[in-house]
Amino acid sequence: MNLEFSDDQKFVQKAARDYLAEHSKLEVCRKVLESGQAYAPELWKGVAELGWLGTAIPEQYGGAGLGYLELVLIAQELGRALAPIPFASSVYLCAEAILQAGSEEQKKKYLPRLASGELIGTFALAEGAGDFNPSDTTVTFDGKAVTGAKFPVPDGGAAGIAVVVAKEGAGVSLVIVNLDGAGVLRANLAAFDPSRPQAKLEFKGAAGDRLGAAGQGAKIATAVLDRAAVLIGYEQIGGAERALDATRTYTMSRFAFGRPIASFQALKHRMADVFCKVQIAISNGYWAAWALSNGNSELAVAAASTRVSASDAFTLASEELIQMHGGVGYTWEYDCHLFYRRARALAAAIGTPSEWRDALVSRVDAA
Amino acid sequence: MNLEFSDDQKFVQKAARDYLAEHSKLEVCRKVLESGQAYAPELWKGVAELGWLGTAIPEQYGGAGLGYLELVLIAQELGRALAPIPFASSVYLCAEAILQAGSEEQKKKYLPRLASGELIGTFALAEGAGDFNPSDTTVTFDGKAVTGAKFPVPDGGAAGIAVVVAKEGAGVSLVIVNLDGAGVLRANLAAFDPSRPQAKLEFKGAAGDRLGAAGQGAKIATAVLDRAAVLIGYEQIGGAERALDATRTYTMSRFAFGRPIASFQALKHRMADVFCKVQIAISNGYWAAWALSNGNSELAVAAASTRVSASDAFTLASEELIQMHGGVGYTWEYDCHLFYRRARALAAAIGTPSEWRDALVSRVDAA
Amino acid sequence: MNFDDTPQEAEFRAKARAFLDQHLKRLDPNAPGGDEFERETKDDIARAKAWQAKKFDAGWAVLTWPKEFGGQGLGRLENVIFNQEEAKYHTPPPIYGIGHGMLGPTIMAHGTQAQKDRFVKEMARGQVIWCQLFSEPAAGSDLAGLRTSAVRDGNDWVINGQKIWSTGAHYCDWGMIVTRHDPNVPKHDGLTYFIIDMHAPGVECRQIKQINGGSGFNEVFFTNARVPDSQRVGGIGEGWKVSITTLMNERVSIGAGQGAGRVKDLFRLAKKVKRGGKPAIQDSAVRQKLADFYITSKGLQYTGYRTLSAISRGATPGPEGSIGKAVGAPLSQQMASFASELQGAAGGLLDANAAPDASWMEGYLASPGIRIAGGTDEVLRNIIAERVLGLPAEWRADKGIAFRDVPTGTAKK
Amino acid sequence: MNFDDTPQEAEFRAKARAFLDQHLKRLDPNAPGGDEFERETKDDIARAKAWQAKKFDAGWAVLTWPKEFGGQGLGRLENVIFNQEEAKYHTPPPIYGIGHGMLGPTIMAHGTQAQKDRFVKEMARGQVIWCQLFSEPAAGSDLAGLRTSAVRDGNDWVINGQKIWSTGAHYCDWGMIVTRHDPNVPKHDGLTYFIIDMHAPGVECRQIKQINGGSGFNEVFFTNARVPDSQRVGGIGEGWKVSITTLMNERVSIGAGQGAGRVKDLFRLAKKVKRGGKPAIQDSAVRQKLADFYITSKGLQYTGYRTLSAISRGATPGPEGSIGKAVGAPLSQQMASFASELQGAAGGLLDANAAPDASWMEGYLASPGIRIAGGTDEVLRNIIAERVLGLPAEWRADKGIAFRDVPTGTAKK
Repeated sequence: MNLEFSDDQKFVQKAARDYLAEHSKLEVCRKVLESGQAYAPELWKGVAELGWLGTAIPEQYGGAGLGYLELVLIAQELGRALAPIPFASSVYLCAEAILQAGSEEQKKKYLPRLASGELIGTFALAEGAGDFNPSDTTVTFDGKAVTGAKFPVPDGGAAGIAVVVAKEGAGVSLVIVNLDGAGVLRANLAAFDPSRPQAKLEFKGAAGDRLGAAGQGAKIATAVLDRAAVLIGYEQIGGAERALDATRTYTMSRFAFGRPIASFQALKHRMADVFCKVQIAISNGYWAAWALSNGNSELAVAAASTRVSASDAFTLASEELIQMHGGVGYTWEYDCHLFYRRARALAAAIGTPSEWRDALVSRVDAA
Repeated sequence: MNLEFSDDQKFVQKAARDYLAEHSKLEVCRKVLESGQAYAPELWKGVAELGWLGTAIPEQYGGAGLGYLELVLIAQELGRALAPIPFASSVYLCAEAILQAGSEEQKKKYLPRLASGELIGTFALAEGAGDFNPSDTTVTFDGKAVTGAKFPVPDGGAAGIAVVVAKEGAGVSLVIVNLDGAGVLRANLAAFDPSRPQAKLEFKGAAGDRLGAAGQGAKIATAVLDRAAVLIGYEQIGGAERALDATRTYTMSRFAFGRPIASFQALKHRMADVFCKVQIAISNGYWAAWALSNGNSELAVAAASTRVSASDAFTLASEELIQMHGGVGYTWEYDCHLFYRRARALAAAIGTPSEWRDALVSRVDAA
Repeated sequence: MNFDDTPQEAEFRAKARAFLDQHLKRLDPNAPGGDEFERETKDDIARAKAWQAKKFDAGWAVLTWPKEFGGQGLGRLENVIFNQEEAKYHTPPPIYGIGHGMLGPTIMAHGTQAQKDRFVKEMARGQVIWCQLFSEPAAGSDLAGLRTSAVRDGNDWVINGQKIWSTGAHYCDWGMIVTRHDPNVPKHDGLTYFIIDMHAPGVECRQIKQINGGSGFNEVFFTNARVPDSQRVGGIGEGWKVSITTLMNERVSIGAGQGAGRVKDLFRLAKKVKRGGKPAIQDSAVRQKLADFYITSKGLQYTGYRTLSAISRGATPGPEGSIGKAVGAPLSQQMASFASELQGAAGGLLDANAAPDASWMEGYLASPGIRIAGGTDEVLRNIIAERVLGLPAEWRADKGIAFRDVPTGTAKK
Repeated sequence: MNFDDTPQEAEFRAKARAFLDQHLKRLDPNAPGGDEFERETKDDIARAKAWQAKKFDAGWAVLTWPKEFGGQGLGRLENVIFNQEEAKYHTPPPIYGIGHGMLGPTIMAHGTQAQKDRFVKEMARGQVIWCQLFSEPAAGSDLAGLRTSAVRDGNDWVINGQKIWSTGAHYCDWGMIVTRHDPNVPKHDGLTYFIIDMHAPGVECRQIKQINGGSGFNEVFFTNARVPDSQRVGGIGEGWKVSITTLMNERVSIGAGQGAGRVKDLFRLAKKVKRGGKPAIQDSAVRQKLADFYITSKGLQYTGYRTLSAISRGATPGPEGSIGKAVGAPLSQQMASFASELQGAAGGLLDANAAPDASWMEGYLASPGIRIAGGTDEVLRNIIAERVLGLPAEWRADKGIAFRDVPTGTAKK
């Protein structure tokens, strides 16, 4: 048993943290949030040049051929920096789907461009409100064309391709759609976290290229979402760690009644509770990262555990971040709300924690 | 609008509190708990002589002909005193069932003896574990005799009669059974709170006297349980108030690090949270007591609200009572566990809070 | 014990409704409420003033105030009944809460006869609007730590410093401000309270943008702003005592204000969205949450009524009023969070056209402010612990020493 | 990163299992575990000693201790592997945790060579049993507030006072005690640490009955009990430093100990009992709870393993170990409470014949002790806040003053 990342992996993380500390300051996130930009292009270009987009993509498809233990640590740093780029949509979801289910030809066609960042991909799953089961999809694929609407789709405005969950005959298939092609209407939606934009995609007979076997879509989607749950979980962990750190720093410097407010026991105990929640998430994350990196069957349970604990940790940490800042924490000017927005956005992505809890019980019970 | 009890009602409460402070000290509860007695006979005799058992029973049936606003306040004091007597089983459940559904003859036959305390009654609903829906009963009534087992039955060892929920043909009926008669086997069960004993009743063709119309049992039982939920809720409120008060008193006198531990903010905030929970329960209790006393249709929702909030308040208050006492709170010698036991026992009675939450949503939705 | 109106109350309610029917349009009871942004346009303010004048002239304004001050000398109960009814109609944004709920009563309690005559009745009719100038960047929960200075100069006082979180200051005509006239005595002893003209030279408002995009609060800067001594409320050094009156009234209005919240809307949402293929309201986990929210909300509502009922029988409003906000504020965040999650992926949107009910996500953005403004969760728990339960006060590093010597940590920064 | 055994670890695990198979009966993996009462009969103790001797003689005792002290000089990892395997068998009650986990390491760290030679190896074989004598009625969370006095008399020290919460003291042969040799200096400076013979005159044990009926703890009274100075551990006045060593080891053992808890049993129960006519595990609300319990338990288990993994690579056990108990102790109460409610009316019983799984109600009675013993929830949160997050320490009313002058409130009582 060895529950530590290797020195090489820690080096990758350190490098990522240093790079983002310089090139993804919170002003960068705020600029996207306030300007309505789709993402921060310089930062996207930067991480692409560093090869982060292809971290887990094999070299023959233009990737770095590193592994998921490296990718999760990069994800943790992107989360810590609240990086305003379509990394999750393009790498954890779209590229992973193609890696998992793509034909050799599809891999050759898409992965190099996704790895280089010239192409941005996303994953079109949800269809409006409530929980969503792929087999409930009302979007159809007739073998050639896709028809129907998907929303919200993360980075649906910026993406060049989307992997779409659609009905094909009686079953469900995944279909790659070129979003710049004919028969695709896009509309940006007002997002809770404008630094991670959402869009509505309407397909009116848009040309589609099936990904994986017909009728296997639900199965593949589940596998892809499990993998994304781990990677997004690490982004949430990074965000939660930073939110707690910012809470700590502020409460130590803010004085009331002649004392730093961090010396008030009620706040101390609540910060301790946040710390514990973050540690629980990290430990589940280690488990899931290991299972992801070596294809262990425990991934199904570990991914759900990570998804839930990381969502809870980031949500609590961001709520306490504002609360312990008091009035200024509620101002647009301070950065607290950037964390609060990101926490909600990530908790709403790829299925809510409640859905994952429910799934976890079935998976544990089946194991 | 007037959300206050009348001076007369407050006088009844004050008298009850004073009497119990003298005759139902915690030693009385402890004695029953440690001795395996069914209840404290002197105390039972005393409250009977004071007419409490008949508080809400009309005078023509030997009651005091007061109302439910008086009865809830007596219940609150019995709860505060952790009185070790079968008051709830005999008064809130058995007598209420007969009042609600009994024939004139049955009322004449049973109510005076229940009011005088010479007869102890109970209500036999549960059949083992899990939640319980009257229509799931496996106990049968053929119009004359009752067959099957009920457990746990509160005060099933001490009671002279039980109102039994049983299948009659396709429907469910309530049946009064003389527990001292032939065909009744009783076995005491080890209770979480031995000051409120539980028993298993086995009926082997025991003679039964139907209460209310055949097939109306489920409907009547629901009405009886709603009323009992309010009255037991007031016992829980009384217990919670005292638990908080004892926590307050102890933490003010216990010193650590040169300060009373009540001056540590983490404990202060948690005691404030307990106080708020108790107040929420009290406010719901007022609502339910009013609805109960004037037969208002809001009783269905108000009773469920009281049942849940009072259970939660007493549970939290009793857990914090032990926790804030530290080590001594975990000793048999200290009285903390008497509250902890009673809180669990009352929460497990007449349906769990979870069941009542579920019922509340249906009722609100229907309203 | 009676949760229904007495005949007199019912009659009063009917009269109120009759008046409101004449002038306002009823709300659709089935339309979700939603948390409003604090964005009062000039036009909103004008409409609010017009409506207040109508109420005043018809005898429906500041009902609890004495007749001499333009009120009706009615009890808090009648006031609540009127508010309950008014809440069923489309009205301009409420901009008089602070003036009528807190500042007016403070002047009535501590002001000179001249101040009462000059200001209170005018305030009642609402053609001039008042704001509160208490909090400062370095004095929030620790209000008495405020630094805005007042220096005597002849018959005037010269005010310098900065206030923050002043609701509506940017459209207000008058403000009530607590200042420090003497930093050389312990902090509570060096405070003095004034009425200040918001249009006076040296008074500058800057709206604060909130995380939800609203900007109901202001920073207010004072640069040699002059206030005549005749506008001093209470004695020199009595500023803390006077402020307490203001804050106690705040607690009462808030305490009564919170409550049932938006539970109805939440049930409505749970019927609209699906969980596991069925309407979410049929999902057992959702039902457990709905029940808890309902029960807590009802409990808060009736806790407020209990206080009210006691007050209407002559009891003085006590610290119990804090329960409403102590529980209600976090509850509003928990409900908004739950309702957002109920909407699944759409819970990550603020888009009314794409989400079943985006007002919940707006509410999730607004709720942190509710937990902070007008007394943080922490302050309210301290009040309940110390003033209701009588637990020992927190140790004080600033006790009995001159304000100027109180540690501020600025050295550390 | 590897959650599986390395080949060496797997081999070690196999060897351990082979040894255990020879001597013990395997537990039925599907039988619910249940919280055991602390009721060690004379017979239990005898069996425990016999088993410990067997382990010692076969080289499976105190694996992490150096060979010279009867250990095997193995790492914590091997130790955990052995414990994991041993936990799968029927064993006598564990009575060596304190001696082997805390006291032995303390002697090894601070004892004289003579003390090490005399006591440590003997302790390893477990034919004599050791207890810890730290807490006092007026010194629980505030351990350094202890009052039991030690007065020098020739080559002896004379001990007077009372200790409490001493696990197993009634069947122990030796104890390690912290005393106050000087009340005239600040409280941490006046403490001295000794090894004491529990059979010596003037030492009297009285078992404490717990709320769950168990009585594993004792009050221990000292009346002019004499201890030779040769049994002093560490210097005069170094008692606090030595105690910290003991307590740090406690934290590590507990930290690793907590974790996965009884989640499996909870799933089992949820299949057995019904909710709404179906097995409770199919109920959405039940599933949400099961998931949270599972996730927190797994998170704690792996948090313990992370610490372990770091230690096995040479890191020194830090305050992070507190997470296991800070989260695990309340979790055990929440799980027991939930499992009791799952059993409906039967959740009000302690009757194994009438309830589907009465061990949960037993557990609900035991769990308050878990939240208190060996560091309360509050102490652990303070440790995390101050020692992990580096937040400022609580203000201290007892700082820098002679112990005898520290306020005790006894006047108030």
